[in-house]
Amino acid sequence: MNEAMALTIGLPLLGALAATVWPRRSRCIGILTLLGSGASVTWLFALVMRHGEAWQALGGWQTGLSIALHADALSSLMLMLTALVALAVSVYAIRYFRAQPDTSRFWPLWLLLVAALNGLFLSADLFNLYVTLELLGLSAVALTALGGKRESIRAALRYLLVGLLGSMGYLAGVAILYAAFGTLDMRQVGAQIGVDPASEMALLLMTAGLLLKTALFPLHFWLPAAHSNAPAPVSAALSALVVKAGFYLVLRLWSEVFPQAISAPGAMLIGALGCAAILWGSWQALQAQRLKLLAAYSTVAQLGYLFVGLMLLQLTPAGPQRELVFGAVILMALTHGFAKSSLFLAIGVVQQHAGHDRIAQLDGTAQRLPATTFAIALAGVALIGLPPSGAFLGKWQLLSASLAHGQWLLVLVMGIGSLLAAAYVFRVLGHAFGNAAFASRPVNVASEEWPALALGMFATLVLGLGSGWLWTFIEVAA
Amino acid sequence: MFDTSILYGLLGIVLAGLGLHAAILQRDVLRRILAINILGVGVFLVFIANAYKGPDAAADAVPHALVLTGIVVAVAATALALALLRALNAHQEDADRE
Amino acid sequence: MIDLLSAIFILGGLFFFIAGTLGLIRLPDTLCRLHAVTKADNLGLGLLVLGLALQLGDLLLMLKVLLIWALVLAASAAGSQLIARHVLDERGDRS
Amino acid sequence: MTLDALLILDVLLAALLLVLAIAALHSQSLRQAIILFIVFGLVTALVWARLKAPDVALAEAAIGSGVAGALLLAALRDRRPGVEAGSSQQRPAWQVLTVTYLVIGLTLTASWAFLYAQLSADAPGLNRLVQAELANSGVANPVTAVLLNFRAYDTLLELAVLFGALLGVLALGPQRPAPRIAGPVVTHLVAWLTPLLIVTAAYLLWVGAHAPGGAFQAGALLAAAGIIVRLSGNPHTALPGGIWMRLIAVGGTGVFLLVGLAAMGLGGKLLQYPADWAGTLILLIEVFATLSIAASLLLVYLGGQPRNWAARKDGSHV
Repeated sequence: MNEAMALTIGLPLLGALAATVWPRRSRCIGILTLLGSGASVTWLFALVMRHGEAWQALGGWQTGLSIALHADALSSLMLMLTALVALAVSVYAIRYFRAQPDTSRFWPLWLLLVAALNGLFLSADLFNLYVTLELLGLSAVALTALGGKRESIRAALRYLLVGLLGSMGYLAGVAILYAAFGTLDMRQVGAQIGVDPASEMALLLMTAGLLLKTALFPLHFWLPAAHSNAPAPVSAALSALVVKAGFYLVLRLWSEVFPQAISAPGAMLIGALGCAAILWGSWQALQAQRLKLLAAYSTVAQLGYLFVGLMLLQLTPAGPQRELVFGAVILMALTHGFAKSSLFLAIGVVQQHAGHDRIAQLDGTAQRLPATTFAIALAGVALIGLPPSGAFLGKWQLLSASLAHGQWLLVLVMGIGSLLAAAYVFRVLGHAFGNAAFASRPVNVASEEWPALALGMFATLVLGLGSGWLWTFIEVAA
Repeated sequence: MFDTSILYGLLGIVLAGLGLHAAILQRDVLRRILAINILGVGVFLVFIANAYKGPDAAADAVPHALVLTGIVVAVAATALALALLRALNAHQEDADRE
Repeated sequence: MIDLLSAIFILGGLFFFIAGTLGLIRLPDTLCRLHAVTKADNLGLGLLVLGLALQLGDLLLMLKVLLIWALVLAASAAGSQLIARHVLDERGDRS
Repeated sequence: MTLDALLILDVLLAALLLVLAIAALHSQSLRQAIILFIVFGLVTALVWARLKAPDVALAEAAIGSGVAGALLLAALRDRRPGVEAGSSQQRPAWQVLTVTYLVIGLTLTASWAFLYAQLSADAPGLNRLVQAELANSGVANPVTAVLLNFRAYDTLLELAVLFGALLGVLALGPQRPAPRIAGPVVTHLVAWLTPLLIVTAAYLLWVGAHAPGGAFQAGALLAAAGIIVRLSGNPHTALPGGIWMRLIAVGGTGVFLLVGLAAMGLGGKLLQYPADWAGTLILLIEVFATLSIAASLLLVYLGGQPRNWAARKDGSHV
């Protein structure tokens, strides 16, 4: 168990260093270390499945003095999502970043980003989480700027400043918690949290900081520019994984550290912001003229569902009902991770072949890039929440939980959100299947097209059909 | 009751507030970077003030180590921000020349 | 006796610092200000260091404190030379 | 010194820090703002010293005020003179008022929460544990023990953060041109200051095991030596080219991680040093960390990729 956790973080970090020292081997090093860390994630996953939650204090010192790592159902699922998306994105990136200065710049930063994500999902120490957040933030910013265009650098700079403000808010919360409770260990802090000024202020500061990083409406203002101006593989990772890391941390803190300190109005506020995000994000996606901007606004909307789920989770008392909602939130997060990375990679393929990503001028894409168009359709099914995607079951559970709480408004918002999502997805597909102005021969570059397709398949088929197993896993590992 | 920890802790919170205020309202990127750094010093001051246990007792070493880490992280982030700003200015100059 | 001596040195040092600060605020142009500030650095800090060194009672520590003085002296000399050169350059540009 | 005299010092320091922060944030000229920020950093270092945090004080003076100040001044020089983007535009009054009230409210509630934490909760902190295990940590300075043993994993990731920032800066383009050659006075000053800085850095690194100091302070001093050499107009920064430079840049994180993994391979947990070897291993890690930190800070100061960064062994470029 120790080894699996350590290798999950250590291998990509080691890979980042090696890829820096030997830039001409960076691609090879990158793929090998990601395969290695993927294998150790699988190992960890199997261990969690067999033995349940795992916990270890690093360095062999007692908990409190040293930093603890832990793995449970939530973190091992997020790790699995990261490993699979990272592999698919890497295969795509081999061709995308094939020119020389780009190759040796991309791989070390990309491996560092994966190491940061893995570290974040495994850490059980409040200050260590701050360091992983910063590692994640800085590598994400540097990757965003790799586009080199003025727009990507401007977006990266803004992303960096916003991210720094967010992590400072988080750190201020940690400072107050340490002053009040004298420890940084999640469990030890969680055991002492109560309804007192220090706990509530820390909750406020940490949540606000993380919401800024997770881009919950109205703190999403930086996201569309950053996600739509980054290089395609980076956009995929940002939308699928990096904002999810912020959400994961909010979910983790709310359900394990602060449950005593959260009041019902606080939870309602988060839910209301989630609703606003669904409506605003979907509407903006429908208005977008460029594919990448559409995908970025759709991320704003999809994050809204996750926070609505978080509210329902807070309102549901512990029991089997709560576990259903918990599973639904995770399922939504995973499905969106696969679907959105699939969508961004597919958009990248379209952009490279058409030379642009203006939606109105995409007629005939379906004839030239059939596999990629299919991937967009698969991702779209998951974003709308049609069966058999994972999002369908997730939304179903959230809807029934809303009904159980008598929250009719939520049902309405989710309904409108799904309709808007259907509208923007079909707008794209409508153009793609439109009559081509010129019909060139179909292009088939397997390593370019199959990553998007595989991720789309995962979102719609694997997660949809395998979701029953997901709930069992959560139950077993809890 | 009045003591040193409280004086400096409150000072840290006020500094953080000043930094936050300027980081939101300033328009110039370089000034925003300064503001975020001052916000950071404010947060560090809360840690170190809490670690101070009076003139005769040893101070708590853990927050000291945390703040050391924080200072290095802050300078790393500042360096990246300044490099991005430089790249942006270079693009701006190219655009102006055309 | 030693206490009295170091008190005199420290007060003297403080006097030069205050004079230097006043000069920095009141004097008309950069070169004059530079003059005032370097006086404060060299003499003020020198006296301060002397006064403090008498209190230390450890030869090694005294040497360390004196080394600080020497470093500040060198740095301020080089720094004010740079500032002065910058001022002269600017004047040259304008004329 | 009596308690009252200390109180006067405290109030003066606090007021000074507050005034400097406000002045740095709101001064008209950007140059003034940056210089005031550097002074703010130096006074902060005094506050750390006052609060019995000498390790932090050293790091603040060297990194938070020194290296960060050099970075900011270099950024200022990059700007075209006379252009202060955005400073002419004013935000609408309602925005300013809303943000001001929100921040004041947040500051007041945070103060209340801090007072509660300090007075009512009264947590003992982790120092008792640190002191109890200090003898087993391999070093005698508690801050070094926390940084390189008890919470070594934080420090490992912190080195990775610095490394990530370095990669980000290098990816943005070539380094700045060297400044023009400085006059003879500066050149001579640099010529005898540089060896002194290197000796001081080595001293800080060594002494970190039992007294204030350590890899970060030493690394910052070494970087400062490189920066002043560069500032004097010398195009060389004493960094080797090609793979050696890259090895130095990754060495700190790399050796740290390899030692941690090796410790695990010997049957312990990640970063669990064998008891007899702790002191030696910590020194080994610190030596490489110092070199990495110095190289990273210096490269970051240069503002981009040096020409010989990607050079191969035979000197050709990738």
